[in-house]
Amino acid sequence: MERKLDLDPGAIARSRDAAGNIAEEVLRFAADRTTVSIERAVLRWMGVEGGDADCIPLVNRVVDAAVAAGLLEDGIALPFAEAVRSSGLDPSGAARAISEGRLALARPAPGHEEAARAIARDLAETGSERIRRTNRTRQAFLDRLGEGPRPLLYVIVASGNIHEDTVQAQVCAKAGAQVIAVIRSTAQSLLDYIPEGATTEGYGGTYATQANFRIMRAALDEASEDVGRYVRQCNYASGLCMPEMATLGALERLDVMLNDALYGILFRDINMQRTLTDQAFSRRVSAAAGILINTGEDNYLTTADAFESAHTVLASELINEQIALRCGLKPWQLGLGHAMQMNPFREDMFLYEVAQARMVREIFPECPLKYMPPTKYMTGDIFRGHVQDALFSLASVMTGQGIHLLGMMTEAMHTPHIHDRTLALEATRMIVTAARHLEDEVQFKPGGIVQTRAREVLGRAQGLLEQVRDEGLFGALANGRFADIRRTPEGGRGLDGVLAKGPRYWNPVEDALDALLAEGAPEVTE
Amino acid sequence: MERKLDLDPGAIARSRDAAGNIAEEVLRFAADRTTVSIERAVLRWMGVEGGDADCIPLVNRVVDAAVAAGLLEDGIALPFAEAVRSSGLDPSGAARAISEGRLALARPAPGHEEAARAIARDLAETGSERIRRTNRTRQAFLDRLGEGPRPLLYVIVASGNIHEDTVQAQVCAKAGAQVIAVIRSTAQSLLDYIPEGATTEGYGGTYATQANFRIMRAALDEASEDVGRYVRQCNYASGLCMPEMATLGALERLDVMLNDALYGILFRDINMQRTLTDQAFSRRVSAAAGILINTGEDNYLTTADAFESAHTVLASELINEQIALRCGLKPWQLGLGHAMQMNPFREDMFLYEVAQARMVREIFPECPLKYMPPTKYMTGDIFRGHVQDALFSLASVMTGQGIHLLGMMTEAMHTPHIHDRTLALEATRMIVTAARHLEDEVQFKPGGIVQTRAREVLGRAQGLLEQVRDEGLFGALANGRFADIRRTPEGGRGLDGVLAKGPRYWNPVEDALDALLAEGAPEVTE
Amino acid sequence: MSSDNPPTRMASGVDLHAVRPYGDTLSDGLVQLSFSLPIPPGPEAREAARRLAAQMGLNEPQIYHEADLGYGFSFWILYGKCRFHVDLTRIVVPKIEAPAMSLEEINDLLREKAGRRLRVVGACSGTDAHTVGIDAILNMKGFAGEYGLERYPAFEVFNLGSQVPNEVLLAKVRELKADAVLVSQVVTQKDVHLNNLAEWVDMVEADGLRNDLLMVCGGPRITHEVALELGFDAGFGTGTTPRTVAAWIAHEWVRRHG
Amino acid sequence: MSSDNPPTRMASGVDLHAVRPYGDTLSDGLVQLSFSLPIPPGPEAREAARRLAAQMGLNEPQIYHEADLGYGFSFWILYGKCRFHVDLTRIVVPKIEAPAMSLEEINDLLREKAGRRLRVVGACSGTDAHTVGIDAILNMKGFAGEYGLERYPAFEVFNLGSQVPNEVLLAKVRELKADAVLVSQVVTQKDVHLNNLAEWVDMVEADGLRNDLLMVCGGPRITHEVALELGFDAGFGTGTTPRTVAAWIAHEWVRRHG
Ligand code: B12
Ligand code: B12
Ligand SMILES: Cc1ncc(COP(=O)(O)O)c(C=O)c1O
Ligand SMILES: Cc1ncc(COP(=O)(O)O)c(C=O)c1O
Repeated sequence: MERKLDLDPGAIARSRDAAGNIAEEVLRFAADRTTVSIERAVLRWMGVEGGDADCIPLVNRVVDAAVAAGLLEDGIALPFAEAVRSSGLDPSGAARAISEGRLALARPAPGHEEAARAIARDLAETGSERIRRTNRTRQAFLDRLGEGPRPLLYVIVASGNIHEDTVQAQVCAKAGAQVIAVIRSTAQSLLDYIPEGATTEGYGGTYATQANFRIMRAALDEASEDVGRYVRQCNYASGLCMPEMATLGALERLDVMLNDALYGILFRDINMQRTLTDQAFSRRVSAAAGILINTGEDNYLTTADAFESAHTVLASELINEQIALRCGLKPWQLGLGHAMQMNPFREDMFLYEVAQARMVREIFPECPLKYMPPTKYMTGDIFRGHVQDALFSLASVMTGQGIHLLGMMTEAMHTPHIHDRTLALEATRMIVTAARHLEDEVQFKPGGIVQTRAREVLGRAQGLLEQVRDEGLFGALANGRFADIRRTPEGGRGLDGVLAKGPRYWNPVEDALDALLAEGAPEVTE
Repeated sequence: MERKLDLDPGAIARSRDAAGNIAEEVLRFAADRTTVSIERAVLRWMGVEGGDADCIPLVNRVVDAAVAAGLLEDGIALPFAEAVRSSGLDPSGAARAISEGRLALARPAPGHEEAARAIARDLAETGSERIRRTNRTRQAFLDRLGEGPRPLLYVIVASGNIHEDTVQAQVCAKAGAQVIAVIRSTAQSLLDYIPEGATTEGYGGTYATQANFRIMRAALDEASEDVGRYVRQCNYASGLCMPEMATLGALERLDVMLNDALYGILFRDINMQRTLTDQAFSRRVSAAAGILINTGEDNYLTTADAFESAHTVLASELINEQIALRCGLKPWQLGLGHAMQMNPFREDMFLYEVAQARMVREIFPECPLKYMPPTKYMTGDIFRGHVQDALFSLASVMTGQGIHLLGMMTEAMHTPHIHDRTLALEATRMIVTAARHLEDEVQFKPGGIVQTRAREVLGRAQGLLEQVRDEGLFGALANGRFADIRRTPEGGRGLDGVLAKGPRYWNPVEDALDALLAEGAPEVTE
Repeated sequence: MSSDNPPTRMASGVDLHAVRPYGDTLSDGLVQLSFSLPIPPGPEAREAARRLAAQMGLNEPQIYHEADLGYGFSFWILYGKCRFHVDLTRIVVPKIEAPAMSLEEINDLLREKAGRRLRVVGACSGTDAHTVGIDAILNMKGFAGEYGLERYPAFEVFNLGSQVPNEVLLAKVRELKADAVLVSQVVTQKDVHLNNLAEWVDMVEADGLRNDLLMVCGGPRITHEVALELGFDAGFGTGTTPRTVAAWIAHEWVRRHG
Repeated sequence: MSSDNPPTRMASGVDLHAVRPYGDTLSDGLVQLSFSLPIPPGPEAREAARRLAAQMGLNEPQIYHEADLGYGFSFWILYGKCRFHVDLTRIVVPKIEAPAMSLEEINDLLREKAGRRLRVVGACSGTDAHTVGIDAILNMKGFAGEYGLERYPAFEVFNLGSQVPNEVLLAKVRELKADAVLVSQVVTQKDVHLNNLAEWVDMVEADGLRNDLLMVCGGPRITHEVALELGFDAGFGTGTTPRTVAAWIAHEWVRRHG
């Protein structure tokens, strides 16, 4: 990566160092804990699918039963495996039996413990095998079809109805989209369960369910063949069910997952202990499944000012990077988020935005990054909005971004109409082509506005990281260091789902993850 | 002007040299000739206004009478002054009398010749005085209000109805326009007279008439006060009445005039002898009146390919510059035309366009230049079009253009609707602000795509100019060197209006122009 | 046109009894239109697009752009001359009735008439997490250069934040003895905001609190008219500034209790 | 939908008897609209804009953008749900009848059936100077990768260039004994193209030449239907390529004379 900004390598190293310390503290905290959602994810990994008569997922029924029986602090795997062993049922059958009260959860009697553990390990291995297969399928698609040039063009669908979403996703694929994200319904991240089945009624998005994942995957596989290019599927490993979402993503061949505890803490008021613990597990799952994750720093600039707070984005990205690497994710899997969110009428804002975008690029040269379009200053003036998005596209190609989320001219109005995305994709493709080698061609005046701005932001990020290291991440969040929002360690939703691991805690899926990660996650390449 | 392209100064000098030779030959040709329109312009300068009962302009009636009487080759001034002298009427009265057959045109008898010449000189001086006054009024406006930063934002109005045009012009002024051009009705440039009075029925534009000039001037003066900024008025000194248009522009305080014989030859099939002769006179008028002229090289790229033919634009600009300077125009008065007309889907087209735009800027550092938006590849897709125009605006501010003609998203459809211009102005102002110092900030990779392209175009322009010098401009036009269009010296409209000057040719307006130019044209500054 | 919104200037020649869209000539009726159709492009689809435009009252509908979106969909951009007009002189619009007052005037008015701080509860209710709008009205920092209600000594503000279920909101309103409740709704897909707001009004009425409360809602798709229809006392849309809301609350409270 | 333009694929669930605009849900009817009004913005103007949209058949018209253009004008962007639909099964569109033929096939056909070169006269008529379109059809170089008619041995082409008055064109057509006349019209403001084309047809008919001539027109605002209405034999719009025109001339000439 050509160094165009004359950034101080020492400042980068010191910032990364501080972020590393912060990450370690967070992961130490998480290592001692488990959550209801992690344990449900373990069950999903081990093959439990489906819901009860009231559509409550079986994994919830089982984990609730374990909580009621005081068993969860030692992990769900062993009591559940014992239930499978004793009943002779398959995992879903056993789970159903438990949920219907026909089968009780209990620690295995000493004589059965080894057999139960073996079953648990087998089931975990079945999950691993499924994930290995999924990874191979993806790799085969990429080998055969490729996925087109960078930046990857990323659009969202969000009709609320999975069947409308698939149509629209295919239309996007034809127009050039390379990543299709299905936005979730407004309420979903606060649900402590994943709904079951194909859904047609969401608000501001479509429920993420295992069935919906499959339906969309099939539609995108079909579109991939039509357009001769593998089209990636994206969803959210966030909210109260983060670990389960990551697991479903791994099983159902999602390619990209938004995954960022900080987003949930700040923007969904999810308890930080809960979601940081969930995140550690989730990231290991994504690491093993060759899933690219996206972080949510772009969101900070929707509440805080993009000029004043640019350094908070960088600081958070470094923390996210350090956590992710320690969870086994590789740099190519880190779609760290940032965004072009300055007031478009601010003098020289284009220069500042270019400075910031290029700065992130140079600080994370091996990460694809996820560059988010203007949303905050978009208005009902669709014509002006289309131009704001054009400037964004130009900034993106000029600074060599890896993942380019398309701006919609109707951003301030509604989740996109079918042609909104096509128009956005056409405009972006035109700009990206017209300015193909602009990144290579353009240099910035030494000591000019761009270089100065980049250096300033880096300097402030370093300062902030050193402060956060001192306060601890929990303290920093309580002090409103990010997005101008304050959250306390005990506040927010989901704290009751966090458990300190008991002395006998055992989780074979963790071991399976270790094994998968030791095999080396597949490098997803063309 | 910072040199960002590493252009070869020798190549520039040699090109300018060849252009100078070409210009001299053209001006030598013109110096020996007059045209019906030049002579009508002389009458207008001398104060003749109005039309006959059939709305035929009196200046046409008088010149036609002179032609019929075999008097024109010696110039209209003397016989006309004699008519004024003998009748005791004012210029318009005398012209009316001539047109009604009540007064004959004739050479003055020897005894009256001096008196007639004195009258002619007086009338010419009255014209000069009016132009001096007009120049002072403009300068007073600029001193008091200024006209805002460069690039000057330039829009067209073209409803066909002068009264709708004024409303729309004022709306543009509010939205930030700094130059308002009234496009002429499709048929007008082929008319060998200027219609009379306020007009409400034009096609693709509004007739340019003296009354319409005044009506628009009043509306723009009002708007200038409203917005606290002097708003320039623009029209066309082109077509068969080029010299008269230039004269009316000078008298009615137009600030900018499109004036380019090559445009008329190539795109209106006007005879080259006629219009190059007309142009020499017209440019002297504009020079004296502090009018900024715009040339029409941008049009070449509507018929020829913008990548292949970029050098023809540069070559023609150098010829136009050399002719203009020799007619007394100062560099600040030369809004040489160029345009962004490449296929928007061509890879790296933005880089090529930036190269070309910057190249022109560096070759004509003191000229404001007139940068024209994409028109050729605009389609009915207004959303895409708006983005093409955004790229254009960015190229403009990135390369430091002086006059920026606004692209309209509805370019492929209709002359602009009232909000089309406001939307374009708002988008452009946003971009120009957001990228205010981009020109200063950006440097191009040495030997990269941009520099290489610029040097290539300059090289080819030099080659073409040397070829045109050898062929002569007439020959080059016959050989289709510009815009892929061939025109012969005898072809096209208006040749019958060209006369070799007689041995006794006399034109006091030429002397008045010499005097005005010797005084020094007012430098129009804030 | 009612007199409290005098036009800065009227275009000349306009017949206010028959106002029509304007392209470049008075009353030419020109409008631009775009939409997608769930049919592929082609001559018949073209005719279908034109007929739709014709049904919408466009004379001489012109198709300027036709695009194949793929998978059986097409996109259309049209222009035409709208044959309808509106009689502006007959339009009467309900408006928020509150004089423009400064921060000081509002405080003074309430100090005099109420003699205590009004208790204002705000929330982004239901599943909506878009707090920027309600924060803009309530937070000290304010919006567009105006301080928010927290800055007014006359108000005691309780900002409950995002995703507040109506039940929780109602309990809080009771507990805090609110004088005014400000509810924000930003997500509007499938009219989720209308349903949520209607439910809120029903709950407050069922609870017998309606008469003691100034009920306000806001958000980018809210208009005063919509708010009135839903049973609120006032509604505020895009671009609302805190002072407008403060003035309305003060004025309306005084009108009711003063 | 007539069969010679089969959709590549139909979206599922679409009722061809009632096709409606599509935003993000089948039959939601969503359309986008923009226009200016010759009145300043404000609550009454807002209501006027909404009423216009309602008259145009938009349910729940939403104003998303309202701008003051100044000098008494305002600009509006709206979305709404169109309550109209179109019965696609009842649409029958007149189409240019000509098989797709290659350059060679066209030449072969005419060599066999006409035994001579057809004389084709082209012009950009009236005051129109936009020759790029007619040149694209006639010039050797052609358009969009296809050669123009000059390249066809089967045609003898006379391109008269721009701004050719109808009188001059008629004289030329007589003089050259043209088999086909191709007229281009690009400027369309105030329907100048329609007037000019109608005049042309009248002149040709008055002159008694009509039956000997294939009369063709083209330009960005020309459709085959408009051309037929004006009395031409065919009309070609945006994106026409030379081969389509050549094929039509050959096919039609043979149909009449063969
Ligand atoms: C910022 C933002 C977010 C942030 C919110 C952060 C936060 N803490 O508020 C984040 C990133 C979290 C977010 C998330 C989502 N968002 Co969001 N978001 C936006 C965005 C970009 C800006 C909104 C904003 O802040 N506007 C600025 C404020 C000042 O304006 P305002 O809200 O209109 O408020 C003013 C007035 O309306 C009024 N007002 C507002 N409320 C009230 C209340 C009262 C009482 C009064 C008097 C006045 C008043 O006064 C304010 C000042 O003038 C918009 C797009 C856009 N440009 O509008 C999308 C948008 C609102 N989001 C949208 C969606 C769908 C979502 C998600 C649901 C997506 C998903 N499925 O994950 C999520 C989930 C959020 C949820 N559960 O509600 C959609 C809504 C579509 C629709 N119409 O239904 C939008 C329009 C984007 C889009 N085109 O898809 N979003
Ligand atoms: C190039 C151009 C010019 C050039 C023309 C050069 C030349 N020698 O042709 C110049 C610079 C001279 C010019 C001048 C003017 N122009 Co002009 N010009 C354009 C422009 C940018 C492109 C037109 C073009 O070349 N299109 C490409 C060709 C290939 O497309 P086409 O013409 O549609 O042709 C295709 C089909 O329609 C069809 N076809 C066309 N004709 C025929 C004929 C037959 C028989 C057949 C079978 C098919 C056929 O086949 C072609 C190939 O597919 C358009 C804007 C735009 N982007 O469309 C404005 C535009 C057409 N011009 C316009 C105007 C107003 C003018 C002027 C009148 C302005 C003025 N008052 O000075 C002048 C005067 C010209 C005149 N008297 O006609 C307006 C017309 C508005 C309207 N709808 O009435 C436009 C739309 C710009 C605008 N928005 O204002 N122009
Ligand atoms: C990192 C991240 N996670 C999650 C979400 C979406 O929120 P949820 O799906 O939890 O409602 C976003 C929203 O853009 C995000 O940026
Ligand atoms: C230099 C120049 N002169 C004249 C015109 C307009 O032509 P006319 O007014 O002669 O019809 C143009 C058109 O853009 C032009 O560029």
